[in-house]
Amino acid sequence: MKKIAISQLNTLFAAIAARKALYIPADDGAGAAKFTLWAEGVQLSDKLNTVRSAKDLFFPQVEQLVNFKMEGTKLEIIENRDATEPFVVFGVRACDAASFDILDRVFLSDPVDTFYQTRRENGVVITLACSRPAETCFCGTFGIDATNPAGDITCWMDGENLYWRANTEKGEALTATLDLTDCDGSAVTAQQEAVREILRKLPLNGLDFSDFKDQKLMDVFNSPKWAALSESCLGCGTCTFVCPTCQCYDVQDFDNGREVRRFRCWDSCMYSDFTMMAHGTNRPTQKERFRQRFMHKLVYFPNNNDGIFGCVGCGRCLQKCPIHMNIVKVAKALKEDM
Amino acid sequence: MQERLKQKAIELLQNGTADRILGWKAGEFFYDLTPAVFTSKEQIEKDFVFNVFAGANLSKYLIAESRKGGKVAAFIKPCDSYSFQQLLKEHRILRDNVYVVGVQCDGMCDVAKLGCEGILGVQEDGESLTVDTLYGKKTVKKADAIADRCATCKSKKIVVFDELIGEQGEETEADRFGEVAKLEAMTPEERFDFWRGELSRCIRCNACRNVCPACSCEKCVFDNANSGVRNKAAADSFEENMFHIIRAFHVTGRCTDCGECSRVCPQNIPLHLLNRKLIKDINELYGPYQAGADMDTKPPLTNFTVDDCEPSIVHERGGQ
Amino acid sequence: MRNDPLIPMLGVVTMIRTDTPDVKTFRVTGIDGVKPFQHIPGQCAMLSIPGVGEALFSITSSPTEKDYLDFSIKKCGCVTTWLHQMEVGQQITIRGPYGNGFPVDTELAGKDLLFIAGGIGLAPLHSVINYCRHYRDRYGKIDIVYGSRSMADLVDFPEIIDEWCKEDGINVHLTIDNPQPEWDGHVGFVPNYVKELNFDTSKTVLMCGPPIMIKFTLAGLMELGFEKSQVYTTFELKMKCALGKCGRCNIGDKYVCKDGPVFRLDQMDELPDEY
Amino acid sequence: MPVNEEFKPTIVAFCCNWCSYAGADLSGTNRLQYPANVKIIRIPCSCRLNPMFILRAFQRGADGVILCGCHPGDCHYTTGNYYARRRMTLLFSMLDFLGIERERTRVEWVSAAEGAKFAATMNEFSATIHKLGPNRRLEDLRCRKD
Repeated sequence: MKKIAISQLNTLFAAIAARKALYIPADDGAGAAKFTLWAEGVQLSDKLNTVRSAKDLFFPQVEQLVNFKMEGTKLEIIENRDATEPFVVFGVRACDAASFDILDRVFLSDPVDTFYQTRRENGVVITLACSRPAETCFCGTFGIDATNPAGDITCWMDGENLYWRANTEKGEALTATLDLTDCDGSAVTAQQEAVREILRKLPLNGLDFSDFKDQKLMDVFNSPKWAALSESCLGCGTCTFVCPTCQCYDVQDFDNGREVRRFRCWDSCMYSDFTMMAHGTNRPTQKERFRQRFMHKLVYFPNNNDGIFGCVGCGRCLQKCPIHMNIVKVAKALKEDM
Repeated sequence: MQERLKQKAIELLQNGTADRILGWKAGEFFYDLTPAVFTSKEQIEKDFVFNVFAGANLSKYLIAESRKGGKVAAFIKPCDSYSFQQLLKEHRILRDNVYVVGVQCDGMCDVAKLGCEGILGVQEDGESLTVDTLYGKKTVKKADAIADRCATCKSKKIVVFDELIGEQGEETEADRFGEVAKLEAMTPEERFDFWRGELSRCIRCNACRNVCPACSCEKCVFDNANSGVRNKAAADSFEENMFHIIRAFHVTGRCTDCGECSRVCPQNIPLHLLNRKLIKDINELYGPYQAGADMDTKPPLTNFTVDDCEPSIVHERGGQ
Repeated sequence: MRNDPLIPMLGVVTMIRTDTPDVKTFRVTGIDGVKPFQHIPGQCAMLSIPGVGEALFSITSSPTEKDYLDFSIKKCGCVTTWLHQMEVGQQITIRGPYGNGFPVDTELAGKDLLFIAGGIGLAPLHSVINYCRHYRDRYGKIDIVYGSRSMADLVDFPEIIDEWCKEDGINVHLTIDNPQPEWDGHVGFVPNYVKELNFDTSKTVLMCGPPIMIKFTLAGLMELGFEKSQVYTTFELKMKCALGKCGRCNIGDKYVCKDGPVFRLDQMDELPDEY
Repeated sequence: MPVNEEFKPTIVAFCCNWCSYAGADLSGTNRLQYPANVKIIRIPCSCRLNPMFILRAFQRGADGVILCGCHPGDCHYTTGNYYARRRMTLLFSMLDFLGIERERTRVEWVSAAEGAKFAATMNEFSATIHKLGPNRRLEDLRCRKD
């Protein structure tokens, strides 16, 4: 365990940023936290978490894939993927750190998505343990310890110090370049105990999804609850886009008159044209689209991935859904019938 | 108030006035109400809620609800009633299938304005809210937690209803255009920087569009592959600008200024300012007009006079 | 730079054959004239025209064709309309092969096979049929039931008449929906025809066609005493990546692009009815 | 914004079929000069101009966009240009509100007989845009030529 005084935080950021691009949660124009490229003057946000999750840095909303030039019948493929430089992201919470396991299972499974893979290899994740969880937090449901997050390096922060523990080779390598003081783990242990006390008092503590594992896929799918749950869904993509584990994407072409740029961008299963084909769509109403999102997180994904749910309990959808419908309400309603 | 609404809902179901009730359903916390349809007394008793966080405008749901057969009763607040009447004017809601219960409103609160972390519960007592949190209790004056859009409420008048709960109100004198005027006073460079800062946060989740009662197209131009402008994400800052310019323009003269767009924006972009700018322009250039205020007045963009100002007025009057 | 599966390679269209008023068959090779990749019957490939879009098509030619890939494509959307307007020599992009394909060397080996196709549904089965014809000794009797709206809509009509019908051990049963003066064959819908033909239930069925045909034909097969586990079908949903990642073709815990497009009907019973 | 000596502004002129397009024609047959970088797009009536057209012109490289229609009262369809006038006023006002230079957009009424006015308008508009410099606030970087 190592430490550095909070007053030295900017020196630490400057030392990291001297070698690699550093992203830290900083307040944006609306006062919400956002992973921001650190430069002198960028202050660490005191918000619990960012609105957009850390997935943005590994799987950006828009990503250039390839260019094409077309002349008559001739076609040319021009590889021009966005350059990815080595970077460090500081202040990732335990939930977002756990979301990388889920994204890895999608993008790093065969065939490997090299765009994501490159960013994963280039990125060093420094997590920050939570000290003031919110009422919307439920990472404990998925066995995530908010006081001991994963990542290449784990940090804890109290009023005086930032405590630092490297977990991986990548983390060790970064640590070796920094000027940190050795220390014992007693302050961290004390903080962890205090925070665990708060975590036990969270209103969503005790929320249990394990019932879904014993259910037949078709029983959940055919639940009569879906109609009422989805009734007021606006069909917007807020939940999808703030979700650290949603990874559906669309591939689109943009023709600027001289060349065609093929890019991919986030997509949402909540959108009406997500599965639209020339002859129609197989999910014609919002009920089917809404059901798809939650079935995927609660049933389909675990079925294919050793029982791991496609949710990390970050609570972003609880905060941001315009009509306050979310995975907690859905799971609770469905469980009434189990 | 909540009890009066509940009783009314049950009464309307029982006396056969309505088959379904459109209202708000309790959530996990005090503040996360979900619009919901109730069909039984039991459901209403268990889940129906009306409190200072019942901000969602229910009128847009009535486009679909009024077509589902049977009759639906909906609780409509003053600002919602403007949206409702505007939708009636555009023939989007089947009026005969809707029973409107007008509900007077003292302004809704914005949970972010409570300034509390780890909210466990909120108690409403008179003019203050007592917030119980993981990190202690806090008392907040309701007036301090009121949503921005309600602080500049245009009208407490319920413009269309079948019956009323609470008093009928009047149009207010609130200054809705102060923020717009502040922006108008800036230089174009400053305005450009301001809007770039705001719009660059947009994640194109479409929440503003999908919640907007004026955005009721069956197929939005931005979803239409044949429109040439379909996009799912802003791949360039131009597309961020275009989406919001066109969206604001498409609701010009139809936007009732309900403020839902800004309420639902996950990135807190003050989208209502674009709409208010257009409302302000319409009022100044073509005479006062309030969308949804009545069924008869011609909307400004489907109307004209031969003496209308020329577009060059934008150059002549400068920033305004 | 890494080679990403989303980045396609160039292909060139070397032949275009008009099969029916709305179906054309396109022969594609790499720009070096070599077949772009090997495949299993029933597998698909992503074809794209930059600026228009990318779409998934089943490969119609048999893997035993050494030099090219064929695609029989019906004109119905943006990409297919563009393809139909294209001329020989046009370069396009191609990536693949995708999907599981039919289990031609395992579960189907040694079996009597019954192919049932409707309209453009012949496209994915065409590859299997020609594969089986090439390795004729590996399979038992082959029956082919093929129906379409009219005579003009039968895809590959010359090949069917001149080659398949003349081959020993292959019985071809053609049908069209409505009578036509120049047609002396069977008239009627595929499901009824299958019932009339009263097939022996020892056969393994490979079926592809419009959903409504599948539904009624399946009911007919059940009546004849077939089990769902004897019936294979192939179908498509909207796809963007074809790699099992973009999430579009997900039904239940399966991805059609990766776990499909070929499913045995008893497996499909465990999936939501969202196709 | 620095004025580039080499900068030749691209102007998109949407012209009503009945008046302004004929006016442009007349200016051509009268051999009046106006910049070659004025690209004329003929529309059936000034009222046909969808605001999206203006934005897409800027996206794809226009530095200024001008709408030319029949004089108020002279619309071939009686009232089309009155509606266009309101729409463009509000659209231009909003673009201005967003900080887009208000000089980049303009409406002029040009009749079929006003060939000289058409040429003069284009010359003057082009000079204004030239002074203003290239469009940077409403351009799409993916469409930039350099």
